[in-house]
Amino acid sequence: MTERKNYTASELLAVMSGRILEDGQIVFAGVGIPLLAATLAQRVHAPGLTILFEGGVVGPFVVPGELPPSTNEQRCTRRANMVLPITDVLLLLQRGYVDVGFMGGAQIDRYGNLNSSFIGNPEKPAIRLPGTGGGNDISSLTQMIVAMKHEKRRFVDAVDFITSPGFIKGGTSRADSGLIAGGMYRVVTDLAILGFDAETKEMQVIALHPGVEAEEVKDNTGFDIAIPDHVARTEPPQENELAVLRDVDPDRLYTA
Amino acid sequence: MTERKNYTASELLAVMSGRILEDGQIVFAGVGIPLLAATLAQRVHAPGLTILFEGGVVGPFVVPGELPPSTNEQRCTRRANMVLPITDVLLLLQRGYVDVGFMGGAQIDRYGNLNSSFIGNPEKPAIRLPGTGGGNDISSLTQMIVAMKHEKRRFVDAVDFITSPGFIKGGTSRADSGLIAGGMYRVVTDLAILGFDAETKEMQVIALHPGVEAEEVKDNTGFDIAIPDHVARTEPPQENELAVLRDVDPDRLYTA
Amino acid sequence: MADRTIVTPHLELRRRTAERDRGLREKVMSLEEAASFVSDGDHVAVGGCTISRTPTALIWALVRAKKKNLVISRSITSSEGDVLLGSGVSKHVITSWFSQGIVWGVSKVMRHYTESRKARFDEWSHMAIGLRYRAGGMGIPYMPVRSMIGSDVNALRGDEVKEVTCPFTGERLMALPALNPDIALIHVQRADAYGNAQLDGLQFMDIDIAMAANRVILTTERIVSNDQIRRAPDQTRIPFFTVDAVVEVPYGSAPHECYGLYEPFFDHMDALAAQTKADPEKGIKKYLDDFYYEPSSWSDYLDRLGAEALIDASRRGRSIYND
Amino acid sequence: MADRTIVTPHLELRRRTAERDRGLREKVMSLEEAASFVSDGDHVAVGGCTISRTPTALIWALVRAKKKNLVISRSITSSEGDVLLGSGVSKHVITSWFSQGIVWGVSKVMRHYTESRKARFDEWSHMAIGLRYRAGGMGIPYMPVRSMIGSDVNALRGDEVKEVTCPFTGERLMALPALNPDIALIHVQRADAYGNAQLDGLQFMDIDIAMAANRVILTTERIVSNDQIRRAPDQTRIPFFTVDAVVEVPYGSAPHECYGLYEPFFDHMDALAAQTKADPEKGIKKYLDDFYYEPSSWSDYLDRLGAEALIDASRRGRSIYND
Repeated sequence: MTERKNYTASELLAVMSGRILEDGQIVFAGVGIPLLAATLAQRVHAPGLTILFEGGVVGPFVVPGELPPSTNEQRCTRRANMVLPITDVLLLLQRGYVDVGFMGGAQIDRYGNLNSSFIGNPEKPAIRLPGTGGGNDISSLTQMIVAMKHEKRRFVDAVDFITSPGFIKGGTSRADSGLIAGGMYRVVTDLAILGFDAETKEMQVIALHPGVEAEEVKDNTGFDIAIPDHVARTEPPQENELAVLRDVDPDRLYTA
Repeated sequence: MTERKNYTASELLAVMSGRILEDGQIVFAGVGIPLLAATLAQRVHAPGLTILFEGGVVGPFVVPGELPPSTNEQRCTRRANMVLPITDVLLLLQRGYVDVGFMGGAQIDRYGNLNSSFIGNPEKPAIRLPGTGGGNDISSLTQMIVAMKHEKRRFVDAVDFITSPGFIKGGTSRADSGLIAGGMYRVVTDLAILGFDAETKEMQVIALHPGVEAEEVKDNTGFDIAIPDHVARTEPPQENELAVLRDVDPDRLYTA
Repeated sequence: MADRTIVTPHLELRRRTAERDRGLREKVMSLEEAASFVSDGDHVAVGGCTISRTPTALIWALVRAKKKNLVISRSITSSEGDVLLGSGVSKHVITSWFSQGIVWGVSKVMRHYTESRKARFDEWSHMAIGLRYRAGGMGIPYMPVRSMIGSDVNALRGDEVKEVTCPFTGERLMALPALNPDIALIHVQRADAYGNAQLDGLQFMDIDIAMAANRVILTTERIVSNDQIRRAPDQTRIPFFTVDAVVEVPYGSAPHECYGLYEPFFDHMDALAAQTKADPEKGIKKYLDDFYYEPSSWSDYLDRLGAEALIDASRRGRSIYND
Repeated sequence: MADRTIVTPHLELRRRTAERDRGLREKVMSLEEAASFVSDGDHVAVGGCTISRTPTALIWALVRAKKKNLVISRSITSSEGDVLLGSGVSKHVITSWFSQGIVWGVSKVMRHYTESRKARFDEWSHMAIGLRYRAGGMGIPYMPVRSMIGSDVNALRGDEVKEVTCPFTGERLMALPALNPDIALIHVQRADAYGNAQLDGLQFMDIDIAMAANRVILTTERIVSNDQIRRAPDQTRIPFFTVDAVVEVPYGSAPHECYGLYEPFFDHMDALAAQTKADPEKGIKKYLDDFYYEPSSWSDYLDRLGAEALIDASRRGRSIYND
């Protein structure tokens, strides 16, 4: 598979994660790749998919070329079914109405914990990041899909700070901590689709994207990651999928 | 004072209780006498008085001749400043925004406890009454004014059932039970204005209405009630007060 | 029945919710089809309050379908409660106040059934009922509250309420158990075919009920397009994914009111009160025969209310917007 | 300062509320008069979210009045947070996310002040902030929640969160402490002279903030008559009795957006981000000089944004209703 790719890494992320979404689901989505992927899913195979935005929006319909820059602005409400206070849209997660939380990630570890708060020691951080936003709530209260670039510095053995809990220390530690619902479901990268071992809750490769070899994933992951010998392969992005992405994001704000 | 009265007992109740309300207060009012009295106060001496209705209404303005039959219907919202869900208007009491709760009473006891649930033993009642509605919340969470007819069967030593707590068993028992705010402030009847002893929390007479003698109050009260030797006297209803009442309730729905 | 009224454990609540089809899909059906979502023994939350926005048509359908042993909850229960007891559909009502309305005095039907212990009337404070639904809608198992303390109302509830201590202030509060009804019946002014509902005027506890319940049946005065809903999404009060059935029922609250559209049918309510005062059991049975069992359809029911009454109630109802 | 962030005991909360003049009265005043309601050291809750319905004009007035040691809380904090740190008005921000906005990357101003420990940024989950305000507005001292468990977000909060057990189900939950700000700053599309506010579109946490705070300063794009409010009382979102000051400030959120009226001033925001990225301290100081200290009035501030930018933002803002 050395043929020239007709899509960017971001488009690959959007297509691969969009395919995981199912018709009829309610998806709590961040802007960027998650929003693009959810919109793609709506237009390709999941017309009954509902998007929720943290700003308080239920079931918006993205207008091509007018992608919102955050989930908390009026553009997010275009052709929405409902607008709610922020706290109430987040409470939908706690009540159990949401099937999937879907966000990007800055740093993730072996057990799917995400860090968006501190690089280095939180007491004296090298970098203070913006923080959790709704990330902690979403990952605490529902099943999660994370879409992110596959880089060694992002895939670490243990995050510096657990902002959004995955499986904490693996095994039953998540439920033991009091988080009785939800958990990390899939991590979608530009190299692979990753899941978590049913028992140990360690991240593992489920499928490799076209043209990607197992070594490439290992090289770009900061911990030992299990890859089955006869690992599955994803289908490359299809023309109709790429066409939708380019229609929705003609300026390539999120897919450059 | 044997002159012929130019007002009914209900009008007397409305006038006397209306006078207790102060400008700028927020009053959680029931229909009937409380609503009439609050409207009277607004038009005579308290233009900045705000009425709240249990159905979720903030600051309505009663249209003469269109008195609402309950606090939960559209007539209650006429010229209101705001409409809220029921739970949220009741939460204003808990938050401390309300100065006075103002309701009628079926049965009251020495410590200002109200019963609107059961006559007789609750396990096998002689009469099942409609219940608390918001009465329990109002009397638990704010200072109370109660307007009711002064009859022996209504003023009892101990109510059969405490629906809306007054001072429970007197003394500090209310606060001891966990009700740290509010409490019974005044009971207004067609005979007198009643208050509560600062220490014992027993009901006592503060003032007698025109033409009423102390004996008449004692005869119509089912427990020993303290009446000061030189008890105060209320001023009779004034023409302007009666005129407002008759304007607001021309059909004498609540003042017959 | 009693176990239907305590707290549903979180994972069980989630399991039930996960099983529901929450996708964007049309769900318009008839009253009879909608009534089939209610199973005997269900906890049914009734929207509206007293004689306002009562889902009368749905109750009418449940009575005609001869449902049994429903546990009914409502903020304040009016004549629809008398109908539910008199028809045998329910023997257990959870509410804060139960009578047709203040102006009609204490309901003889309620008295007849509760005093004879043919039916149970569990009394909670009005805010307690509301906060129980709200906790249920928020996905928490209890809500701390400062009322229903010190009175006999909480004493009578026994283990259904618990005292808790604030871990920050040490204050004593009451814990109210979350209430997640099996099904909610709600009547609104307008909704789309997916179940997005927009309410005018008084909202009562309907939004919390919708969020808390495991199913929602919506009746609506009219079904509007989804496009109309999407042009004013900040007016939507109940989101489609909580709703399982949408039924268009004009005058669906009659003889009670529907804000901005019709006021209560006072003459009808007066006659009902007089009839049940004279003889609670016979009075309500005759009412059920005349208005619930005999009509061939909802339109036939409205015929029995009469065109003059419909016009008068509508004139009064719309007058709220005459200013 | 720290004691400003824990739970106010109920009787103290009530005492403060009882002292407020909650009567129906006019309270229209200037930005400068309104800013005088804020005392040094106050906990100030900021309405809106990120770059939407931010009470920019009030923050502008606070900066110009050289307030000190304000503790700031907000759902999500954007460039107004950089302004509050850079001006020295605040050294303590309580929020769930702090940067100008995703598209502008991590704020260098936030990083500069927090990494050097010149300022404190207390991180809570977004829902936790919201539920803290909500508990405050409900008059309860804590709210049970199922998030902020198991992560380092709660671990870092130490004694500010407590584990509780549900007395009904035995489930473990986190107790979030109620937050009752000393004062809330809220910008709305329209309000009357008494402070009845009607919001269009996204509400964010503004209603809970208004109910929770001990004072509310409202800025509004326009002041409408109380008659207009009373014709649609179901559109009122903030009741007058929570409000202490009303100021009419057109474009009061600029350069952020105000739903239905104007979108963010993106070019202005781009320039601010570029300027603070190059040198956080100097960049924000220059911004403060240019837009906060030098303008002679709010109109002068708007002049500096420029008519073309005002018209462009308005065209985009109103387009939400073009469908």
